Amino acid sequence: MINNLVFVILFLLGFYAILVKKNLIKMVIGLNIMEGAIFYWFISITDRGGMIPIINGTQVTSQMNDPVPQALILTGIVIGASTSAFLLTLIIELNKFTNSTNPDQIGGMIED
Amino acid sequence: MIILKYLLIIFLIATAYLAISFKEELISIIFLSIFSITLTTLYLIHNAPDVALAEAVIGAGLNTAIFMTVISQVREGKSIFREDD
Amino acid sequence: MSITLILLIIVPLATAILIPFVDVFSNKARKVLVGFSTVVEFSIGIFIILTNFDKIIDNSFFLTYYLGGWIPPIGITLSMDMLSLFFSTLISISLLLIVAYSIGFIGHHEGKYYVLLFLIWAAMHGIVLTGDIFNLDVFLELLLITSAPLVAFKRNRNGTEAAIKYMFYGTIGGLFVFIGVVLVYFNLGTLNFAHISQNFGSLSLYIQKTIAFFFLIGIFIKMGIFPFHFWLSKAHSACPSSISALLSGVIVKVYVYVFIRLFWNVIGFDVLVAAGLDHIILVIALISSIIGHVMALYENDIKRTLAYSTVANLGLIIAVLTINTKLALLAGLLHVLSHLLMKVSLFTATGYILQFTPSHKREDIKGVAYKNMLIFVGFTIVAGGMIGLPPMIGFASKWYILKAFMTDGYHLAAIIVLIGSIFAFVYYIKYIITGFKKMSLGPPDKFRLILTVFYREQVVTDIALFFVIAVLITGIFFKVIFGPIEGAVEVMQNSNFYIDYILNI
Amino acid sequence: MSKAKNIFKIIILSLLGITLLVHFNKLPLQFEYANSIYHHITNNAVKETGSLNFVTAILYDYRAYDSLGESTIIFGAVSGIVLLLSRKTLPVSSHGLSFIVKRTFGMLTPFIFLFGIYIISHGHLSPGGGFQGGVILGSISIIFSIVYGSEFDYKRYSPTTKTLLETSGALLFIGLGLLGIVMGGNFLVNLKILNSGVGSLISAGSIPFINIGIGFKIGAGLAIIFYSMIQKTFKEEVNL
Repeated sequence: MINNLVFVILFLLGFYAILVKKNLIKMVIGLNIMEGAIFYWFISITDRGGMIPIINGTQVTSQMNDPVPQALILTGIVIGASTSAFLLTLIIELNKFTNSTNPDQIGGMIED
Repeated sequence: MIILKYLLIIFLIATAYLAISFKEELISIIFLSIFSITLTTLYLIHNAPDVALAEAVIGAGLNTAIFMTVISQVREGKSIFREDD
Repeated sequence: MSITLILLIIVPLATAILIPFVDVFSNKARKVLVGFSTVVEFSIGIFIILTNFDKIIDNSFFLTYYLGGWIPPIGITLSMDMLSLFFSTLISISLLLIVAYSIGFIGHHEGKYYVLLFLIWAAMHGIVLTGDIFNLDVFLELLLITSAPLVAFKRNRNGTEAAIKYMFYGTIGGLFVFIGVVLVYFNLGTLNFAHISQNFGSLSLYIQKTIAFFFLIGIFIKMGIFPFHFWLSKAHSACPSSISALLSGVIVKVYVYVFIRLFWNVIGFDVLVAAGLDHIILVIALISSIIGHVMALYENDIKRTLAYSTVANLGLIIAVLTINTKLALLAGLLHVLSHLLMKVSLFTATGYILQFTPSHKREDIKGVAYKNMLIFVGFTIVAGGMIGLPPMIGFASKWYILKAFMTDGYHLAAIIVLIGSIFAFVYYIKYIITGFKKMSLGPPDKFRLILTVFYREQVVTDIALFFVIAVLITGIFFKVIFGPIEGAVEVMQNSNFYIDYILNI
Repeated sequence: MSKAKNIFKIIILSLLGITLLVHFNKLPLQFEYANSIYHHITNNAVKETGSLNFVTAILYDYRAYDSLGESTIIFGAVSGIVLLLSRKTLPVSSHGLSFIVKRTFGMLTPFIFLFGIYIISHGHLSPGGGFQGGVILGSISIIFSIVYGSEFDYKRYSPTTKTLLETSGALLFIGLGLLGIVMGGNFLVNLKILNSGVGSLISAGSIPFINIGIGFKIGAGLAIIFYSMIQKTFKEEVNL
């Protein structure tokens, strides 16, 4: 129950930053917070309170945490890092033309 | 361990909110990296060491470095204005 | 267990990785590599069709490939059935010609352009062939992050703005799809398409609706349907014409494939019907179609008009698919094919035309027909096809869409399609008339900076004309294409055929 | 006007939040394991792949194709960034930090490099793997261009060596995949080539080599990203 609450709060904080903030870099920060929220939510709901999924010694494999979500999230973190790195290069490029990082330069998110 | 977890969750939401609400970009980025570090410790509490290591290295390390370079260029503002080609 | 499936993905991937490697040594070798691997990739596609041509005829065509040797629910499986084959051949044909077109249009000095183009090719084949839901999400992300730099390829203000908006919308769409994957894994414990669709029914209806909702939102954001269509016209018009042909023609169709695969084979269309979502999707898609046509009417820039007509036609395809009768699915897939051919030919022709005009505005296209009459006549023919005039494929697909709507009693939808065609007629005629206006003294040719080299002009015009001829031929002999499309519809309608093949071997 | 717009957006978001919360609370509390692939992986991952760390077993053996897609995403991001930020102008060196920082990093860098190699090579034994170790190696080049100035970094690893490193990492990964086909298995099969007992350094078939391939690919890729980004900052100064 607490995990869903944390996820919803963080996810909407990030979404709010993207919709409302007047600075493109803040929007990318909001995006990172949304991604962090999803990853933490996925780990916390599939955490069975088991042990670390690495065998050193005689661990009983049935009491281990599920390794599959950890592998998915590892890939997700690297995807999130490369997308925000690329978005930030686009912001540098835009700054060369408009000398400001105001999302109104890109006509806002809702107008076309 | 449970108290630490709830404490960190409150800290997580606080850093996320602060990362968004500050006007100055530099402060937001510092809070974003604190957000990543709290996330790393939370992953450790949830017995997920690989994800914690990845989040620490990429979230706290790489993202902050890239955000800082972007800030240092964007804030200068005196970059050469190029006309559309 | 056919090796050709994995080769379809590895060959463009390896060329994309080798291009900077080869570029360090010699520029000449890169041109050879680009040409050679396009032909190899296309011939693999043809090889697959030829080797099991008999299976395609009697509808038992199915190829699988277990990556890493793991049996389906554990590892990742690649699977190709009639639906994937239909989309894979569409991708191979159009990509072969778009690479050739960009050799003429962009030229050879942009090494990184071809790296990204081949990565897009690998990502599209990766999406069309994959049988694993997280793998689908990874390749959707790969398709997004490799097409965004090409949107910003012109490095001017308009291109960078379009790319930023494209990336924001695409990443948020990707996040919603990832939430869907999380919910699927949390409730079912597996990631394989066949395994999910096998015991998707065991879930409570409430959770099925939530999963369907998240995948729907994610795909609609990426596809640019009504509430999220704000980025599509800017992104598809701010890039060089070869890329807007790729974006509007092919990448959007890959998202249609993902929509079909997810909601017919994996989640099952009856979940949408039970949740009452299919009528909502029909309404949203029709609104998106109207908005696309209306915005295209008010647009003054030729490429933005074509981008808005993509939004409109996409809404049409999704609307017709949600009726879910055999005829409707047939009409939808036929419209996917016809829209791809016509949109790519329109953009390739516009790319050639726009090098004579100072800007993309409508007034500047005045008298451009007399620069190269053949190309502009081709443009008019295909524009006629988009409206739905008889000899072109556009007429056949619109005819079947109307038939599908009428037989099922969706008269309002049929009227909307007709209104859309009338709007299309108006805004295409505006461009064609200005194109044919007599210019006393033609604009000085100082704008012809791109295609000065003779061979490049020849390549560009030939490919634009090839697509026009393709539109005409498929328009006349569209009965021939019905065979593979019916096979694809067959696969869509009974997904247990898909499950048996993957899980029971 | 914009205040009202913000309030409007906040209301919509909180409504969305409440519906999400209601939806998610209907989820079953305990993650039930009826037919989850988790059982198969935890029970016989050690037998099938030889790697003790199950997350690395999944990443580089059961779903190695995902990691191939993953490293292609980074390759796409790198070529996209270089395409946008590449300028033909002469790169100007950034003036590094103070002497003390330069001296301390002179001593620290070999240990960072050692730590990175440790994380990559012990991927299948302890937490970590190609991705995390690669980023650590990439951070060395980032530290060089901050502390010693990008010209020093240019001399140590010129962009061409970085491209060669990245491509060779990628080719190693794809080569191992194709080697699997040559040796009769499927693409990216786990070749049990040098299998000297579970738990030793070179033990989990082709997993350590895939780790090394991905490690160098990501390290070089991130170095290129950072170098082309930081290089832009100091071009302007020379013109003013």
